Amino acid sequence: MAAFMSLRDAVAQNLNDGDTAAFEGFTHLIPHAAAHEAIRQGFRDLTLIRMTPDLVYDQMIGMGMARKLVFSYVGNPGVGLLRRARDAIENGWPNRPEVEEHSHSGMANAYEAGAAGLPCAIFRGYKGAGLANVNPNIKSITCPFTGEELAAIPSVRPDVSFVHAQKADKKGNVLVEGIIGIQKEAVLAAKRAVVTVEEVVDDLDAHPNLCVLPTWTIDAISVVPGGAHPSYTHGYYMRDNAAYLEWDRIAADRDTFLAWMKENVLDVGPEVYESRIEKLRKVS
Amino acid sequence: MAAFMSLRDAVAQNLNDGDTAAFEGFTHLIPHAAAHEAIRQGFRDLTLIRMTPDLVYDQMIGMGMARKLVFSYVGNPGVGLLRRARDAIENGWPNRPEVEEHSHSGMANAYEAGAAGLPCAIFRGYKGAGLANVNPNIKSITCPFTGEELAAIPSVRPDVSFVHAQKADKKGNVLVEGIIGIQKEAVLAAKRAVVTVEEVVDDLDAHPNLCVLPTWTIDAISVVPGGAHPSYTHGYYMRDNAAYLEWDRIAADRDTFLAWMKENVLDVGPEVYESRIEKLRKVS
Amino acid sequence: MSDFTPDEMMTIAASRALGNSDVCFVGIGAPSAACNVARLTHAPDITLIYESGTIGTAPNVLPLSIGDGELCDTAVTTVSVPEMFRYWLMGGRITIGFLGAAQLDKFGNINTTVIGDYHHPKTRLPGGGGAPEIASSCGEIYITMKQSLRGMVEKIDFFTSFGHGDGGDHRQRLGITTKGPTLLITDLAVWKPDPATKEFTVVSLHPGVTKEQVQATCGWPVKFADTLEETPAPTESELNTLRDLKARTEAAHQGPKTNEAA
Amino acid sequence: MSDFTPDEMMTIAASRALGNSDVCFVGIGAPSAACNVARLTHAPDITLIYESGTIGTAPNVLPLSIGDGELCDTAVTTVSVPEMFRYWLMGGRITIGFLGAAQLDKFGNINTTVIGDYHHPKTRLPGGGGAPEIASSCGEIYITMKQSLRGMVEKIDFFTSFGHGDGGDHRQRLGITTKGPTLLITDLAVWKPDPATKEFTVVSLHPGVTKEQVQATCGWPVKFADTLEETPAPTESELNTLRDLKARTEAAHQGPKTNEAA
Repeated sequence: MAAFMSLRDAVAQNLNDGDTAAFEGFTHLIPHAAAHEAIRQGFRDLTLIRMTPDLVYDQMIGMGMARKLVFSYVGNPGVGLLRRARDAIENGWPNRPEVEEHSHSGMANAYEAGAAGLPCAIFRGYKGAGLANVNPNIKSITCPFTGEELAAIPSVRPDVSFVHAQKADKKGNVLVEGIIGIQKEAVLAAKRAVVTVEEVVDDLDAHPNLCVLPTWTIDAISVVPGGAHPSYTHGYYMRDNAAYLEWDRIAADRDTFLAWMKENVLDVGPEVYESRIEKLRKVS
Repeated sequence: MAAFMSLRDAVAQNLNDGDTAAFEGFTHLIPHAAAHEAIRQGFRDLTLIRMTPDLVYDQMIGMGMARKLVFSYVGNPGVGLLRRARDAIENGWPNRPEVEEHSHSGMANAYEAGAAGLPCAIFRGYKGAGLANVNPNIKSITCPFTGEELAAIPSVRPDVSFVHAQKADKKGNVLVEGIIGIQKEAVLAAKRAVVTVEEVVDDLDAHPNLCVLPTWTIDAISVVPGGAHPSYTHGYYMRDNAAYLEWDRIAADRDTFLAWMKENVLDVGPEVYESRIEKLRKVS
Repeated sequence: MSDFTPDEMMTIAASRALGNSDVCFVGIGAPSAACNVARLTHAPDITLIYESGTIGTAPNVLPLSIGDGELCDTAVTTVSVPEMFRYWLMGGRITIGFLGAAQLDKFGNINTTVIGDYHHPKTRLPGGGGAPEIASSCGEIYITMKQSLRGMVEKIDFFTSFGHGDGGDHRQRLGITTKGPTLLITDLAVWKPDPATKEFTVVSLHPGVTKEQVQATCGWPVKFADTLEETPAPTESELNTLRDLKARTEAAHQGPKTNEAA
Repeated sequence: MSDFTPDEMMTIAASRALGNSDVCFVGIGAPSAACNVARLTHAPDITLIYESGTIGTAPNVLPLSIGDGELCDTAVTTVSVPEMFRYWLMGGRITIGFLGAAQLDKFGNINTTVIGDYHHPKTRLPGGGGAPEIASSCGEIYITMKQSLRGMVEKIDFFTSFGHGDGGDHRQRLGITTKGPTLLITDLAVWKPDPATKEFTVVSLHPGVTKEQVQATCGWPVKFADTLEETPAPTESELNTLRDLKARTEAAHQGPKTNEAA
């Protein structure tokens, strides 16, 4: 059963130095508040898994928390490059994380296989692609019926996954809606799962076929209104596209980055997100 | 784009003697009307794929349409054996269809792999199970990362799939809700897809994460109210459990069966289903 | 309370083996009744999953099939069948799988596929359905069946689902990491596998049942535990809950009369 | 109508290559604009799919990311990312995949991964995202990019996605059954692969563009078709549609001012 607790406790109890951790959300529902709490608690040597590392991992990488990155797109979607990730990979600042790179199809299949308890994902992929030459975790198997060669990669099985979602009911069942991405797979593939939600309601009152994570699949739930900002929560507030554009400037310079992190992450707490989304709330 | 047409035309244009055909619906939404139309049109030499053959395939088998059966549970759910299927397999009446038997997990994975365009499904299954010894289509592959042996079976790729669903919009987008089973996979795995629906509406007005089959994944749509009877359509009418219990008596005897088929299938048309569900409609 | 049938005792004994934190993969028949009696008595928070994709369901009447609408109406969520078998069963999320059997041997191996030769069966049974992977993927397996010489046999005709194979560490040797059958509840007794040999051993006789009755309806020489318990008789509350459930179910399954045979 | 930019010409030329029955896997940037211009002009029934899982979407403004809420709000259905890549992309449901490139060679091979050595990159680019399987699973691939000597190179630094490899039947030899790049639309010209060698060949110059300009901004010796067409200039309707879309988009992306930097 999921336990409701403060974000500070949820992160402290479920993340450890050296863990393999996924903070997931495919553009939508990125768990920024949880990642910032992890930054404040100063974890080190993490293997960070995320399809699209974008801002949240740029920040964690820039703060020196990453020993290894597993990803399929290390960019600021629609804006350009991730400057802290680049600085780490190209120049080793503040350290040089190991890189395991896949395609989106590879990562999606690897999460799916992880949720299914399988050791590997099998799919048609990487044909003629250079990643197969530089990533030793891209292998192949032969279909025993047709002889076709299919790609095989290890499944993703994080020690802990963090996701953001719309809401939980009082028992801790969680509803995810809109662009559901790989929220369900990230939770089910992980040994431990932490969910931040916008609110707690008496009853989810959700259509039976929506994406609901039963309470017994989750370890901890923290209520953090605005906890996805500058990503968004469908039905609650819009994506802060301006912040994504602005990040490009902040991350371009190490000192500017560090100053920004101190002011906006290290010196604040989970209560700030609600104020950040005030102007982004949907008028309904 | 899906074309709206009569059930007679939809079946005539999409099913052929010798085809591999799936009439799917996992207890819910079984396309009885479509199967009965296929019976009336007298197709032969079909390879019939269905996880749970139950009444609809018992009838097709008893009418001598099946050259081969691919399934994972050949029973009348909650009632017992399928007497026409038994008579065919045990006594060759009216013919002795070839049998390819899987587990539910195998069939579900095989449909999933078919929808994904893969030649085979890979999963953890059949460990110690006798089916692996009698079904040459159950093979294995070795995970290239852990060395674990995993089951491999061919994906399901029917020539044509028939499913029943709640409703279509005027463009032919189809909504499936409730126990969605493998309706989506059956349609996406098939070369051609025919859908019967309870009704056509202007706008599905469905939550974005519900199971919707876009019009361009479907070949033909026929409006057949009650078309799942004695199975059910969630939100429209209940399962006719009494009919499932009654079938056990009808199917027990060859002559009773044939007389019942003449009276209730051969001599009627798709318009009868609506009257059969009159007493089963939900009071809302 | 002494006025109960062996069948009722079986279902109630099975229900007692279930707890609030269990996640059960439920089959039809006695398992479904046992799971729902548990839910309606001592384990209100138990999670019941039917292979039709309904997770956390709480039906008011027992479903006739594993896909009745009632299961979806009352579920926490309803997923596709591929997802059910991939994420929930194969993903290792189920603590207890409930299986019945047409034939059972003393090591908990089950046949529901054929009587006779597979390719030329004397009786073609429905087959495994979910059973082969339920048997290997669930944390542990509970089996319920009525005792009979035809059902409890020295050698089953077909291995629909694997229990402990030839006994001992046979599961581990096949690379199966789950516990397999840990409990057999019949209409006469409660059985548990011997820790070493894995042969089912009677640990408790239902009220009024003798060792001789158990042996007379079992096709292998029965082993009894040194200290044999008596299964507590159904309480009034358990029995009322089960009977009410069955009465509601029977009424519902007759359904409204339709104007066609089927 | 002569008052248009090369960038506008590129987007509009790309939009014309799309039809009502196409199912397009849309990337961000020029492809997204082209697909939506097609939808708003001659191909109202085109199906646009973004890799975030939104199928049949019809955004009023162009998304900044592939996962903006607008895409979901207007979609026929929104599926999970694993389903998107398994059933819809790998399942062969997409007729046209749109790709951009940081580096492109004459056989339509694309690099968006690194400049320099992969393990010690001079510039670490975002990487492939969906591109490796878009390139192999979609029926055909359209590429859009602005011409430059840095971008259109003799030899790309990394094969993010496979086009025609070394040309000829290289795709077939790798067991890839789809057509690969069949169209390249730049800010200066329309290119199609030679039927035999698969080398991209200029088939149409945009209005006012010379062969010399095309060659001056391309790092390989350019082949021109024997009969070279002139790309029809954007119509007023096309141009207005594109400009309105961009204006709506720009306004939306600035967003309401928030009281925090990010």
